[in-house]
Amino acid sequence: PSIQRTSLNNAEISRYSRQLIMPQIGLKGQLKLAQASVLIVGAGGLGCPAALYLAAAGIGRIGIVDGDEVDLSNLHRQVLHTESRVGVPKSLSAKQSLESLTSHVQVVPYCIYLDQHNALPLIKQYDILVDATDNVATRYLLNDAAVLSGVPLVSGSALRGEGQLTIYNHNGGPCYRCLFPTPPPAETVTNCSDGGVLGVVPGIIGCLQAMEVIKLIVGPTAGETLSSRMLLMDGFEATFRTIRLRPKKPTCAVCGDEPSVTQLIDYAAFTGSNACDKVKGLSVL
Amino acid sequence: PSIQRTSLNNAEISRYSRQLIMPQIGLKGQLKLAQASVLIVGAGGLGCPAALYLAAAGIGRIGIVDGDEVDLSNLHRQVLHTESRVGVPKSLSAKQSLESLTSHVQVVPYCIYLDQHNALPLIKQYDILVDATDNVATRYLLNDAAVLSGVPLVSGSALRGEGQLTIYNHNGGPCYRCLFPTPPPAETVTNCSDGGVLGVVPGIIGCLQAMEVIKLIVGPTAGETLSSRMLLMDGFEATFRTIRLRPKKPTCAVCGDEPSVTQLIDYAAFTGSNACDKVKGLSVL
Amino acid sequence: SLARSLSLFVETYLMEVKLEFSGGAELLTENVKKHQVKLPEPKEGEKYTMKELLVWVKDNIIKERPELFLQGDTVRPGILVLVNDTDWELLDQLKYEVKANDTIVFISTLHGG
Amino acid sequence: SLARSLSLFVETYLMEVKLEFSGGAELLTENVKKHQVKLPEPKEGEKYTMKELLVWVKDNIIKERPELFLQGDTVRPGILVLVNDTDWELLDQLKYEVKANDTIVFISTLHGG
Ligand SMILES: [Zn+2]
Ligand SMILES: [Zn+2]
Repeated sequence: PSIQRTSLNNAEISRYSRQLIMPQIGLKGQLKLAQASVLIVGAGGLGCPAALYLAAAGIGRIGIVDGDEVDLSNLHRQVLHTESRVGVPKSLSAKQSLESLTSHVQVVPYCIYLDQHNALPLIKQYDILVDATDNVATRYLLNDAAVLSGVPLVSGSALRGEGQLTIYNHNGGPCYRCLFPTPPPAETVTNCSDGGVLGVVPGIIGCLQAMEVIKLIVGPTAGETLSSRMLLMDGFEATFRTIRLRPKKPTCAVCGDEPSVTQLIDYAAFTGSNACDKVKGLSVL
Repeated sequence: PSIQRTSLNNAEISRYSRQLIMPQIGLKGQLKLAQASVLIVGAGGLGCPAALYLAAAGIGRIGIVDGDEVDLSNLHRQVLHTESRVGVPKSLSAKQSLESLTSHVQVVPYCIYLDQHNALPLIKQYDILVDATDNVATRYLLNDAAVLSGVPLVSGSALRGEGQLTIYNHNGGPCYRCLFPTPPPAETVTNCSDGGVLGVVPGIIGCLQAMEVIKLIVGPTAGETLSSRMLLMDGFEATFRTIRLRPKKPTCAVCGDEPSVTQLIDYAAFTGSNACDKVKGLSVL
Repeated sequence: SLARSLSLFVETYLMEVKLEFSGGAELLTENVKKHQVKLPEPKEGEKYTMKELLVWVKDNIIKERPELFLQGDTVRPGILVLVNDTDWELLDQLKYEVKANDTIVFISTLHGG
Repeated sequence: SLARSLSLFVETYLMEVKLEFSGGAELLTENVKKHQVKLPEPKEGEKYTMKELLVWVKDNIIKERPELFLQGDTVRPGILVLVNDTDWELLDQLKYEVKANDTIVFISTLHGG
């Protein structure tokens, strides 16, 4: 664990009483949460609810990475931010909301965009990595960084009315590259600015990411994680489907037996896209 | 609709751009949201996320009913409240958080407990009723009030790692009494104080309640609601199951062809329990 | 005939079903949520319905307080019975004839929030 | 024999399968997510595998830009293929033999958040 603690104090026991009375969590599980550190990349539609519920649950330290600033058009889904904080860096805005909810959690804001130069030193300070980003390049970056750092990657995504969720690089399960060795053609990649997204859809997936993080930290008493499985949600139809995924592939370029990717690369070049998902005008209107 | 409006202004179009570019919502759907009113009963584990995402989505008026005050042990799941607002009525605390997120939504706090005397006049002012409560007595009360008022009831519940969600009294689907004509024996009823609950579990269900409310308001273009279906979630196992429910029963005591319940009754007496779910001591610890 | 062969084929496996308890109903089965069980085969010409199944479950699966599962010949108020993800009210309830590989779920309705 | 009867029985219905497109892949099928289709029956002694199915889907279901569905003889990068809720990599991929009532899903992976 990242944070050395041997017990919970009375204020914590009383505060978290409703969850630590469950056999799946217990005092032991709650202490594990207090000792854990989680890095959430993206303080947007997924990162806001994920950070909110992880802070509420009593995670010891939460890092929040986002180089962007709050915009009014974010507020339909990025619910940690406020109208009065438009223009403020998202990581700082998120920290402010989380700290008013709880003083038991250390929130560390990183007002940067992750790239191949800064990702590894940062990720190595955390136990678990949460992919709450919105573009292909960063998703490959986080995957490779998770594999190279040996941390599990809780990966969520959302578009229009649909969401997807899995855990990569954990417990013999696949990594992102095991599933998708080749990046998709750039023209098939739709972001939330172009395709739209109903705000509550990343809300649901972000909450589910928090749930998976908690299970990873607490361990087997808290049930089965989504490692080697993927959850698919169609919000407009109210249907969910859990699929069984391939295991880790021996031939995988990064997590395989003879990896060719042994350090981070240029992901914008690799994916033919970049990390910026800004609006290109509301051509649909 | 509750609120008469004929168009959205530019600020709204820009703010909600990411969701109104979707064919399922569109400008029409967004305008319907702006004209709608939703009454959320309970500003707790379910009501907080439901209210948050409904406000973010641009619902015209949100009423929040809760007679309780914020307690520190609420904050692991009731994420609209803050440490500095411990002791403040939950409905007021929720209003404060929602208003810092958005100035486009009218939030009406009701610092009361609903009962057979005050429920109907209040509910009649709203288009949709959200059951985000935590006890059997209030669930029967809300059901009967929804049927007598002719509004759909979006009903969520959560305990330990599990959640349930459906829509009652809508589109030929059943009401709560159609499914459960007789209240459960009081000894089989477990509340969150006694059974515990992982905070993010009502978080997920509350978000899904917001999703269903949006679909009810927007209408058929936004897909199938959970009317006549029930979603069951097991968070620890990461499994979801959607089940097909019976239709409205002709013999139902409240929504049937010859109803015996034609006005609200004493629900504490009917269910043998009451609306108060206070802690009875942490005997498990 | 084909119909006869198929019916023989089905009969052999008739009694293997999956039972699940959730929403708190698993507290009656020592917190075990999933049970793969082989039911006793019905006699020639007889049928195995939910009515028989409920009694079998009470006698073989429920570890304590059977009155919190069965009341009279049906489940107690607050328990929903599902057969293959369908409310048993759509399927004749107690008269539903249990088939091979059915998944039968008993959920206790939740009230917390 | 029983086995023969069963195999005949199965063959009659072999080609009825359910196709689903989601995660954006439905944009290639005019936004229709679910398709119940009857595939051409394979000739005596031949098998109908995913390889044949992909070509059939491209020719019969994909309305525009087939190159955003197929590249070479397999799906383009970024599409995940599932057979009955299982990643097709666990099932021989292109060599998987399509069976009656299979549900085959093509999901485009999402990147937004
Ligand atoms: Zn890999
Ligand atoms: Zn009814």
